[in-house]
Amino acid sequence: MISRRRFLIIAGSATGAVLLGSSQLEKALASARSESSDPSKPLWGMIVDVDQCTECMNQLVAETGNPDPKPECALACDRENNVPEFREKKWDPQWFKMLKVRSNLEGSEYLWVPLLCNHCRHAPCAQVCPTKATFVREDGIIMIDYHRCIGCRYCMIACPYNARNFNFKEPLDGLTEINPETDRRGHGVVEKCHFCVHRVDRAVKEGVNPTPACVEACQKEAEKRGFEKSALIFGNINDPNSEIGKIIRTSKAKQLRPSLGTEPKVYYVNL
Amino acid sequence: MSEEVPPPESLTFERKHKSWRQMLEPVTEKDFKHGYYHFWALKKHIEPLDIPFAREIDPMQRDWELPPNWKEIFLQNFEDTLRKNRAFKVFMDICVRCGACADKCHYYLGTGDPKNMPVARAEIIRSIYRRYFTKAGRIFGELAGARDLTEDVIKEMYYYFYQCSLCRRCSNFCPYGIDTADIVWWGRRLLNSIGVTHRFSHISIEASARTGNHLGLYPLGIAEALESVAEDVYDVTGVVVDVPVNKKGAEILFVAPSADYFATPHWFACMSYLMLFHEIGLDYTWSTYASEGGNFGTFQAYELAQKLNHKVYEEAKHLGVKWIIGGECGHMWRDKHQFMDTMSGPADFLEDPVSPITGTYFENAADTKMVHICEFVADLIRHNKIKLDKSRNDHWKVTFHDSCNPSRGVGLLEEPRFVIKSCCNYFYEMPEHTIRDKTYCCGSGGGLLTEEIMELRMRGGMPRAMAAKFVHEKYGVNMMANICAIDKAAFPALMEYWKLPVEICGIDELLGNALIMKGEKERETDLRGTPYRRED
Amino acid sequence: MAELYFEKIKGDSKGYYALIIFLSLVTAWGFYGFWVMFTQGHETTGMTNQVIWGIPIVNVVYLIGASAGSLIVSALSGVFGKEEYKVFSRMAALMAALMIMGALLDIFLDLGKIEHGLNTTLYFNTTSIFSWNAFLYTSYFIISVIYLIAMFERKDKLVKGLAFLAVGWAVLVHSGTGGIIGFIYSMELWHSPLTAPLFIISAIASGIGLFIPTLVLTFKFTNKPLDENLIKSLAKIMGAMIIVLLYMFCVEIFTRGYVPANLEMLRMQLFDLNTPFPVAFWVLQITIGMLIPLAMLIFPPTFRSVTWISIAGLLHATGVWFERYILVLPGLAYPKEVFPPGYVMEHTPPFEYAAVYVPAWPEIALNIGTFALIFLLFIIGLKVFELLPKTELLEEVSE
Amino acid sequence: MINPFLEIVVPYAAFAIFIVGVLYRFVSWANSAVPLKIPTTSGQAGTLPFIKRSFYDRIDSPYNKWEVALRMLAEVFLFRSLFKNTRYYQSRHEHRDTRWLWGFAILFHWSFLIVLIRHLRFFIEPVPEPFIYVTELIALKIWVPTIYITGITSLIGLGYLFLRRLFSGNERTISLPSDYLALILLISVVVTGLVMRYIYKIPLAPVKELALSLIVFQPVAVDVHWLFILHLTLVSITIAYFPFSKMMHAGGVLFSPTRNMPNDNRKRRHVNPLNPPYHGITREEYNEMYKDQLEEIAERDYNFRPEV
Amino acid sequence: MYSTKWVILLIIAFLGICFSPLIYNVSAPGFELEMPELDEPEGDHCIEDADWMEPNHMDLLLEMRTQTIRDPGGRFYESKTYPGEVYEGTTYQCFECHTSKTDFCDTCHEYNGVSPYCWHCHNTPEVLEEYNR
Repeated sequence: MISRRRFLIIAGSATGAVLLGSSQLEKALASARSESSDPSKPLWGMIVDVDQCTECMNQLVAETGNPDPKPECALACDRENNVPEFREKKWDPQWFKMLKVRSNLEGSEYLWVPLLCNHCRHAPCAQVCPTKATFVREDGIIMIDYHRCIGCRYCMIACPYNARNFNFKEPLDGLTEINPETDRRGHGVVEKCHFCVHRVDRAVKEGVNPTPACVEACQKEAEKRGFEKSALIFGNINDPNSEIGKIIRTSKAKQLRPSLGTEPKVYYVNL
Repeated sequence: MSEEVPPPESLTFERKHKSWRQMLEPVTEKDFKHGYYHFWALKKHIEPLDIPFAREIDPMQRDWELPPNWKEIFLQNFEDTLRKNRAFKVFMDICVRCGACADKCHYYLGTGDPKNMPVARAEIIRSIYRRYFTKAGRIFGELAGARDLTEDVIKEMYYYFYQCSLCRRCSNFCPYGIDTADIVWWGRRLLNSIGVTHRFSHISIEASARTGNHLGLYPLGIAEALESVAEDVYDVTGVVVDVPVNKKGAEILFVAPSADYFATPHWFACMSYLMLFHEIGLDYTWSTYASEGGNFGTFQAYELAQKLNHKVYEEAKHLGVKWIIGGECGHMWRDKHQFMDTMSGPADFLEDPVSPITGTYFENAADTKMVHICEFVADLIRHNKIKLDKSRNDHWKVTFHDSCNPSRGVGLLEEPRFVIKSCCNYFYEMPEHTIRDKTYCCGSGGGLLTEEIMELRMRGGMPRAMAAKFVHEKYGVNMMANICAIDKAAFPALMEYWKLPVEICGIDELLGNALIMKGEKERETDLRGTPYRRED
Repeated sequence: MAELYFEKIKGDSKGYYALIIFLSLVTAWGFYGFWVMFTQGHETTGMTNQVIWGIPIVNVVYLIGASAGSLIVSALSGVFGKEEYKVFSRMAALMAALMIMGALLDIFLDLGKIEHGLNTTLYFNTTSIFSWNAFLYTSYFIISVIYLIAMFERKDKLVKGLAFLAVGWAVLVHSGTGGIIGFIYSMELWHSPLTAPLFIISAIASGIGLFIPTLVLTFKFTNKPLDENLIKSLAKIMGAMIIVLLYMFCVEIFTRGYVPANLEMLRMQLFDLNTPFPVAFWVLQITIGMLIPLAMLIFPPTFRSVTWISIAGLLHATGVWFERYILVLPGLAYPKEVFPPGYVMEHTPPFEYAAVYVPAWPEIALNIGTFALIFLLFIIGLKVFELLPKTELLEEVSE
Repeated sequence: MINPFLEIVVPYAAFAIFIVGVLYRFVSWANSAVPLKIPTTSGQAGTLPFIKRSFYDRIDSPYNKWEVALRMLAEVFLFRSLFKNTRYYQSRHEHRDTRWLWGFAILFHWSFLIVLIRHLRFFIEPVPEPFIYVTELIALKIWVPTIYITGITSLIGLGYLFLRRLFSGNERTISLPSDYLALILLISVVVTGLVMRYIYKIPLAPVKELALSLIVFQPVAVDVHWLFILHLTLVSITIAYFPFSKMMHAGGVLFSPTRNMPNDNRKRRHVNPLNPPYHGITREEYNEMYKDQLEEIAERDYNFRPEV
Repeated sequence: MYSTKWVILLIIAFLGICFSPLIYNVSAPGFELEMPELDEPEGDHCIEDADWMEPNHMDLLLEMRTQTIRDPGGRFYESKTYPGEVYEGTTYQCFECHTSKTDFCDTCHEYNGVSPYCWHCHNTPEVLEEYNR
């Protein structure tokens, strides 16, 4: 039989725990609601026009005869960020993946959809990281501090978009050329797209619009192929006058897996 | 005795924690407690032993009548000791006062007196060493833990050096092997040099130096005592055994502590020596010149120890024996094992110790040529040379007390257990930390087996008594076997004091009980006369 | 009840040393496996960017569970007033401490950057269940060590208090470990509120299951009489827990399966024979791990024998290991549905259906080495600490 | 801060005192005779072949010099005797193993040894690559701003040793100021070292240059930071104090006759170089003294048979 | 002196240990008392005062790295010694003046027996030369 005193102790501690938990929860909710939309405080995001990508990729497949070619944007990403390429696909880190998707109805056509880090507003990876090595930067970029990462890989499990890669082996083995401006990683840490953060920072300092490597490559490729516009658009979501801001505000852009409430800042149109 | 010592219920073991400055203040006769300090040596005992400045005083008196130049003599001898004994010198230097030894001393546990911690006991003399033989002590004095040699310090030494039973339990736990017993031993020798010494051991040393045994028995007395032991053997077994004494040309000389043919329960062990040697037909002899295995000189000084143990070899040479067997005794075996050969050897006139019964060569006694009775008996049992009836010891639930010296000075741990297990059905060990090398002293060794310090003895025996109480309550143990004459003398009083119905015996008594002799009658009692229960 | 005394084993027999040497060698092999992983990177393992956690994590989860089970056995006397279980309490507490240590070791050695591992203590992420667990595991280890020391020091009141604390902490630790799996909302096969309670139940069951044979063997080799009734009542607790477990599996699978979107992943886990999961689930986990032990506990002839109960315990312990395997791996092997429903992704490796994961030798070495280390330290502990009850008195009575 | 006195004179003087002092100690100990072979036998001695001796018996009660070597190694590197430490619980009259002192002592000594070995990188040039690798491994380098665990653990060990002297009653009683002094010196050395490594960083190259110049006897007064001079001075004081303090236990344990001698007393005779001659009654004198009684024994043919 | 053999052995061992660094230095090829001259960097001055940099560069790197990663504007570090001068927080910034890791970083690190592991991940002129030929 549980004594009265013991009951009080248990009940007391349970209440304490509940109060503590609820205050935490409230704080978290509050921070979620009060998202700043001040244009001068940039919140970086990206828009992917799936139609454009499909068009470009179809052309590329036709040109090369390779059913699964690596587009210029992905190559530019690899070059820019020293992302190695390995023959074993299971270990190959890809920050920018071009995936083939179709409707499940018989005879539907394939779409080519790029998948990169979605830079969620409520990033599950940052939520679960035990050391805060992964975190949401003020400008919305999800960063990984490789110096702090312990390589537990829990973030990869938590990420709903398969955006993260683990360094199973030394990246130097898979590199042919090195971009001196960015680092490489060592084996044992997790890495992913960071919107070419060095370019973003530099652009902000100079007061111009930043363009990550993939976006730059996409623009060049669009020009080369004579498209009207490029498939990838990068910019400040908070700014309603920016190109990306306008498109998002048409409400046509979709997020991936919206039901999880992660609120990615990479939007897809025509998906 | 009991009216002097407060009953066990009223003893307190409160530990006092003094500051280091207080520890440097000597304890003098003002603080001497009754039941803790020894009586002063008598002139008649120490003068024949060449101990100078013999005088008869009461330690409780203020003036100890030290010789006028006592300080020079003491320091001179101190320096001499440092030169003569590396152990002493090293132990003076390397103690770090880690305190591992502190609660290992049964006198500290029993009295709670901080000066009874082995480290503090050694500090008594170490502080003098620092003051007169190290630079730091000379310069920094008290801060370096040094103090002047005063009469009070001598009093303190006298008080505390005779509260140590030289059991070496502390040495076992010291990370540097500092042997406080060794320090105390040489410290007592230093005190002797200025005529400061106690009464008890010198009575025996003097007697032994004169007559060959501690009791001062004359040759015929010894022989007749042994004869009456043989009579008792006849009474119990109906076998007539011969007692050879001073027999020249015997193969083996047998040396036992003199208490064996004088006191109980030693007596029963002595009976079984006679029975055993008769049964296996050993060609041996007792000696009246070397009628004492024990050596109280080992409690006092190197020279005195040498004075006593020399006789064993001289007698062996005289009688022309081949080798020697030694009986059950504790400090005797420290002496025979670690001292005798160095002090009085080499024994190259003897032959290799080979058991005439089994042919076993006692390699471990190759040089000293002296074998412990337990080794000898264990070898016999191993080779099935004697018949044993374990059930004759069924009325005893036995535990074994490792005596300090055979365990920490000889390493004789398994042989006695082997013998006991071969002779008894019921054998139980005391708790792990109170046996083997961690064994506790009976509280009366090292020259402390004297009536005037009964309270100290009872307190010092407390840990051992508690261990015995544990097995008594748990297994119903009613017999504590041991292989030490002092244990046999001290334990009955200790057990009585702590109200434990546990009897004391030598393990050879158990052997004698179990030994089936040729031509013996059906035994109705064991050796000590306890009747075997009849199952009618 | 008379005060119980404990003692060490002598441990100088040949068999003892042989066992020590054998376990040391296995431990050394495990360490070598770790060393290969550490120096050459995780490419030496069977993991991929899809199946990113392998059997070391399965082992971690398993060991944490077994640890709690042991601790609860240990606390039976303190918390539930079952004084007769005091004979096991020390052994069980040591086992609990060693297992949590093994779990910490496994999780630590499986990290990609071990040299950064202690960052978990420097930086604390309040929203990360992993961060909480790093705190919970270490504190749990420390609590069980203090609990053990308190028992050695015979501080009875403290022991009792610590027993309560430790059991409470064990529940927390298990809920936390359940949270590692259950909180992950990006994977339907992991995301479940049932994980935490299921964890605690199977922890108790598997802890007892593993502890019974350990206990029986230890007592046998040290020639100590073992009260069979104690083992039997432990086994009964285990049986009850198995029944609860089976019920919870049903609840979980049916709840999940009711969602049409989940049907395919459940089909993979339960019926797709191209994957190892159906065999692990139906044969190893359910049949061998649960049903057969349960039958052995219900069937009177086997329940009478301590040997059979030990075998049942061992089988169940193995079964629970596979339960952990099923808990961790199918979720990882089933690709995340990144695109909206109605789309089919042409999966490129490794993001494919039923991603292949075959453990490589360093992982297996690490796992087996951990178990060897735990038992190595356990038998050394038996020699160094007073863990086993002194039982000569019982012999005496039986004579 | 250039200070030739503190940088050159003090370290050399201290080192000289250290070397000479330690050698003096060794020689002065060796100058004393070893009168007796007095090993403490903490296990079964070598004896009859059927009496089993376990491995521990061989260490604790060595029967030959190899076993002695083993005992000394166990004593020096594992603190074997301290490992056996027990505690007596007066209230229950009960013993338990207690290994706290052993644990922290071994933590301190090993950590400090490793720290010392790692300091070699300042004294040798060129520093071999394997040396750095191995010492970093044994010193347990962790975290990204690297931390060597051994530095911290040696401080923890010292802290425990210090605090037990303050808070344990027995310890407080037996601790002399010199005991605290040794600990305080070591603690201050370790603390200044840790401060320089982790908190207030100082340029290393001059430090190494100074260390190298000292070790190869081409002293150069180099401009080093005052914190390092403090560290160096404390180290100098410590090593100069070493031979005259209890820290000399490091060498003394090798001279301890209770540990460094085999327990084969009855097998091999130990010779006391200063053994005095025997003074006492000889057998002939004894024969004279008890002539009558001895003759009576002779008359009974040296055999006493009970009359029954 | 008694037990002379052992004592002499002990003394030799003791002296051997005490003077082992000396023995090593005397016998090792390539012993140099002073640190070899560092490669003369290009440019006028370092980010901060060079004397301060020598013992504290790792702290500065640590601080810059944290800012660069965690602060949106933190990539650019303004020198405290030379106000107004702004440097980008990448390790490669250093190599713009110190053109060789071998002759600059390693010289000092090897002399002092330090082995930082920045270069497992960060680029050095040597690696670039090897890969970007």
